[in-house]
Amino acid sequence: MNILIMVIFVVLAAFTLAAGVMVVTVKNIIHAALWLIASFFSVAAMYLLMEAEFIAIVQVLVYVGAISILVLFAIMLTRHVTGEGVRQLYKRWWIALIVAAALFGVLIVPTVFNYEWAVQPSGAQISIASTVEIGTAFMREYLLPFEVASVLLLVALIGAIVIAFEERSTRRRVLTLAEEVEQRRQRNESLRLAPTTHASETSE
Amino acid sequence: MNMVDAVPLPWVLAVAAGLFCIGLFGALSRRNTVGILLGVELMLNAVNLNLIAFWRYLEPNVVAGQVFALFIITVAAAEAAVGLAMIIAIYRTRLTVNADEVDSLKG
Amino acid sequence: MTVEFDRGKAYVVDRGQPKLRAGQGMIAGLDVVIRHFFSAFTKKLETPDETSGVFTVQYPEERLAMPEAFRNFPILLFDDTTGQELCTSCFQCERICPPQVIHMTQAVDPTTGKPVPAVAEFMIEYDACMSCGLCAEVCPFDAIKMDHDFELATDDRAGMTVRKADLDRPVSYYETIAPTRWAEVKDGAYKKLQGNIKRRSGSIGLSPRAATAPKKAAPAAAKPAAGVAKPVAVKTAMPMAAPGKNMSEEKLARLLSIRAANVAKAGGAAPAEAEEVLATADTDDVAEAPAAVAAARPVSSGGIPFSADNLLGGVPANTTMAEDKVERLKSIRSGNLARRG
Amino acid sequence: MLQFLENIFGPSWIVSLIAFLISTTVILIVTPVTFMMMTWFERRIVARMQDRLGPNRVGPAGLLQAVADGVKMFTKENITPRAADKWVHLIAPLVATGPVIFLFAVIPWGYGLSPVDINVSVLFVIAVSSISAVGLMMGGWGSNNKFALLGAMRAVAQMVSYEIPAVIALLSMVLFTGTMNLNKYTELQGGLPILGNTLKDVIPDLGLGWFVFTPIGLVGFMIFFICILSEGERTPFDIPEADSEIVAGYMTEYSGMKFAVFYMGQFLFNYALSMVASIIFLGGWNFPGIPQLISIAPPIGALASAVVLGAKAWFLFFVMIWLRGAFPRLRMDQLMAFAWKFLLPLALINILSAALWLTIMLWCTGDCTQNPWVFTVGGINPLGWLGNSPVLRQLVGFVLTAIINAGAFFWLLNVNRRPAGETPADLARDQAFGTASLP
Repeated sequence: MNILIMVIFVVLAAFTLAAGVMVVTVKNIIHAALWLIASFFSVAAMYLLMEAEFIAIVQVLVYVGAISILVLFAIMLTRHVTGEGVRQLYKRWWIALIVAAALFGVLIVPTVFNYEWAVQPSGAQISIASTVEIGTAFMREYLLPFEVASVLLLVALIGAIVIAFEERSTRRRVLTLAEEVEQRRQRNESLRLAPTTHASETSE
Repeated sequence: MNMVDAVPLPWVLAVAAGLFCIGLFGALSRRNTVGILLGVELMLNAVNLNLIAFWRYLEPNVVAGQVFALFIITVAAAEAAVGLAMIIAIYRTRLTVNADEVDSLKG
Repeated sequence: MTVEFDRGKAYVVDRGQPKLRAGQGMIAGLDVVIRHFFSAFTKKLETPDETSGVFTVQYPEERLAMPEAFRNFPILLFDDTTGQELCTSCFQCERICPPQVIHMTQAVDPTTGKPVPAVAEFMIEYDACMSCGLCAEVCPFDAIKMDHDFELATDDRAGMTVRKADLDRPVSYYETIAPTRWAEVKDGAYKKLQGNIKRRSGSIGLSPRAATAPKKAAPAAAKPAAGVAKPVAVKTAMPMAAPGKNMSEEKLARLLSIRAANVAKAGGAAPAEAEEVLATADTDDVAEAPAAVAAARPVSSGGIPFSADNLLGGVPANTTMAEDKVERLKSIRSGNLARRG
Repeated sequence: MLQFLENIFGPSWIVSLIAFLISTTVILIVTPVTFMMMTWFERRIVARMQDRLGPNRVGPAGLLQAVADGVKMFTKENITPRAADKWVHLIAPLVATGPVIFLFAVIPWGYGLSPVDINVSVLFVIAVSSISAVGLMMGGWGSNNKFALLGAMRAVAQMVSYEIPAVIALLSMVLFTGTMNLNKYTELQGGLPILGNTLKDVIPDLGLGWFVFTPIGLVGFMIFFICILSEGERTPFDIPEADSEIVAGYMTEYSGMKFAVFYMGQFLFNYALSMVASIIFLGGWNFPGIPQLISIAPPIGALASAVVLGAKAWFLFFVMIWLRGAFPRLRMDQLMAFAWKFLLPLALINILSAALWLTIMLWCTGDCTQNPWVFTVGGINPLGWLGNSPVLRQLVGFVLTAIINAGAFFWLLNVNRRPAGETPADLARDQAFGTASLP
C-alpha cells in the first residue's frame, strides 16, 4: 500500500511540475491556462492523498470551476493575446530563470533537506480535523478572519465590477438597419459638402 | 495506509518549492499580464500545498492549516477577479495586455 | 393602436396592465402537452380536423388512400373487353412533354402501308419524367393517364425506360384508382375509341398486355414487326397528320374511304413477320386479358415493376439493354425528325 | 463491496484496489447503458407529446435504436477542422464528460449501493459538475469556429450563473439537515410528510418525510430543478446549442464519436443531477414499505431501494422531457435576468427560512442553562412557550417558513414585473428602432 501511495504521489508530483512548466513556457496563452487547470487538478489530487478532502473539493470548486473560467473568459475578451507569433517572454527572461533557480536552491538545500521535522510517528492513531471542525473553527476562533475574508470577497466583487464595467452610454451600440441607413446618408452628405467648402476656402 | 507513512515530508515540500519557483519564473518573465497572473496562481497553489502538507504531517488534529488554506483560496479568488478586471480595463483603453507596453507612469 | 415616432410608426397591441404571472401560463402549456401525451396512447387521428391522437401512418404496413388526382408517372389505357388501346398516336403528348421523355411510332397498316390511328411503339423515360401530368391533360383520347404507383425505386436505370407492353393498363385499373375522374371522360373516350377501332385492322392497336400476357412468345415476335414497320412509318407519316381533336362525321367518312382503298390496294406488300404477328394476336383469347393484367399487378407493385424480361422484345441483360435503348431511341428520333421535315 | 471482499481475502490493498476497479467497471457499464436508454426514452416520450410514435423499428418498440445510433456514430468519419487546435479539440469532449461520470462515484444508487461514501459528497457534486464548463470552453475554443465559440461562451456563462442559485439551494438543505453526506439524506426523510421522523415511535415509518413537502425543501427543489435544466442545457435553457441561431453551439465542429461523447455527457449530467435532486429533495429511496423491506431483507431492500430511486430520477427526467415538449427557448437576457434577479434572491431568502426553521427546532431544547448560545429577552426565553415538543415546533416552523417563502416568491415576482413607466408604446418603439435597453 505504501508503495502504491508513493507511486501515485510521484506521478502526481511529476505531472504537477510538468504542467507548471508548461504554464510558464507555452506560447499560446489559452494553452497556458489549460495547463494551469491541469496543475490545479493534480494539486487537488495531492490534497486528497493527504486526506484533506474538503480542501481538495474547494480547490476544484474555486480554482477549476471559477478562477480558470474567469481566466479563460478574460483571455477571450482580450483577443489579441492568443496570437502565436507574439513574443511571450521578456528579453531578459534568463534573469528571472536565475532568480527562480536560486530561490529553489535556497529553499531546498538548507530548509527542506537539512531540517528534522517533528512528523507524527507512523502507526499512531491520530484524529484528523474534520469538515465539521473547520466549520466550528470558522464560527469560533477564526470568526474575525472569516468575516474579513467575506468583506474582502465583497470588496473584490464590487471592485471587479467597477473596474471592468463599461458605461452603457460609451459602449458602441448595435445599430438597427434604419439607423445605419440614416448614418450612411448623413456621412454621404457631409462627404459631398466637404470638398466644396474646402474649395471655397482655398479660393478665398 | 496513509500518505504520512508512505511519502516523507521533504518530498512534498520539494514539490511545493518547485511549483513556487516555476510560478515565480512565470510571473517574472511573462510579458502578458494574464500570464503573470497565471504564475501568481501557481505560487499560491504551492503555498497551499505547503500549508496542507504541514497540517497533515505535523498537526493533523488542529484545523489551522486547512483554515489558512481556505483563506488563501479566498484571497486567490479575489485577486484573480480584480486582476482580470484590471487587465480587461487596460485592454479596453490601450488595446494591449503586455506589461512592458503599459508604462506611461515610467516618465 | 398606431404609435407615431419621429422615424416611423409601429403597431401596438395594448394588452392593458400586465397581470401578476406566477406560472399560470406555464402550467396551462404543460397541461396541453400532457393531454396530447396521453391521448397519443389511446387515440389515433382519423380525420384531419381532429387535434389530438397519433397521426403517424406507419407507411409500408399502413397506407393512406391516394387522392384521385395524385399523379406519378403516365400510363397508357386499353379497353378491357376488346384489348384495344385508346391511344391513336396523335403525338400531342410527345409535343407537350417538357422534358421530352415521350417517344412513339404510329402504327401502319401492313397491307396498305398507310398509318392508322393506333400506336406501334410507345416509350416513356420514367427516369427523366417530371410528373407534370401535361400529357394526360392534353390527350384528346384520354389514352394516357397518370398512375398512382410511386414505389418505383430501383437500381436499374435502364429499366426506367418503359415501353408500351409495360405502360399498358386496362381501363378497369384506372377506374379503380380514379373512379370519378374516369366517369367524367368515360363516354367520350369510348366513343372516340369505337371510331378508331373501325380504322384499325388485325392486331393493330391491340394491347400487347391484353393479347399476349399469358404467353411470353408474342412480345418477342412483335419486336421484328415493329422494326419493319418503322421505315414504312417514316415514309408515310407526312401526309397522315395526327387526327384532330374532334373527328367530324365527314372526316370519319373520308378516313374510312381511304382505309377501304388501302385495303383494296393491299397485295404482297405485307411482310411475312407481320402476318405471323397477326396470326398469334388473333389466336389469343382477348377475354383473358383483364385477369392476366390483374395477375401482373402484384408483380409491378412489388418493387421492381419493369424488369428486363417483362419488356417488349424480352431483352435479357442490363448491359445490352442500354445499347438497345440507344439504338431504338435513335431510330425513333430519326423517324420523328423525318416526319417533321 | 469492500467489506465483502475483505471478509473473503482479508484486508489488503490489492483487495481494495480490486473492489474499486469492480465498482468503477460497473459504473462505466451502467452509465452508457443509462444514456442509451435515456435517448430512446426521450425520443419516444417527446414523440407522443407531439402526436407521433417515435423510433419503433429497431428492435422491440425501438429499444435498439440507441444501439443503431451508436453503430452509426462509431462508423462516422472523425473530422477535425484544419484550423482547429487539434489537442484541445480532441480532449474537450473527455473533459466535458469525464467529470459527469465522476459524479456517479459519490451518488448512492440505493440503500448501501454507494460506490464511494465520502463526507462532503454534496460539495463534491457541486465542485465536479462545475468542471464540465472547462470542457465546453475547450470545445468551443478549440474548434476555431465562431458558432462554437459563441455557443461555448453562452454555455459557460449560463452554467456559472445557474450554479450559484443551485449551490445556495443545496446549501439551505445542508443547513436544514446539518450534513453534506448524500447517504444520510435518505434516513432523514423517513416518516410522515412535514413531521418527518419525529413520530417514529407512534406511527410506523411510511418513508414519506420528503423535504419537498416542507416550504424550504419545496422552494429549494424548484430552484435546484430549474438550475439542473439550465446546467444540463435542457430545452427552456438550451441557448448554448440553439440550432436556429448558432448551428449546434460548441458541438458544431464535432462529429462521430466525439459528438456522441459530448452528448452522453449532457444526458448523464441530467441524470446525475436528477438523482441528486431525488436524494436530497424527493426522499431518496424512501417510499411506503421500503424501510420495512430494508430492515427485513437487506439485499432485496437494497434492490427495491435502487428501483425506487431510479424511478424518481426517471420521473424527473420525464418532467424535463415534458418541459421540452411544452416550452420554447428563452432569450439570453431573460435567462440571465431570471437567474440573478429571481432565483438568487429567492435562494438567499430560502437560506434565511432554513436558519429560522433550525432556530425554532433547536432553540433551548433540553437544558437551556447549559447552552451558552441561548439568550433571553428580559429574562424570558422568547421560544420557551414551545416547550420540548418537536411536533409543535415543526408545525410552527412549517407555518412561519411557508409564509416567508410564499411572500418572498410573490414579492420577487412583483419586483420583476415590467415597470409601470414602460408602456407598450415604449416597448414597441424600442423593438422597432433598436433603442431597447436590454435588462
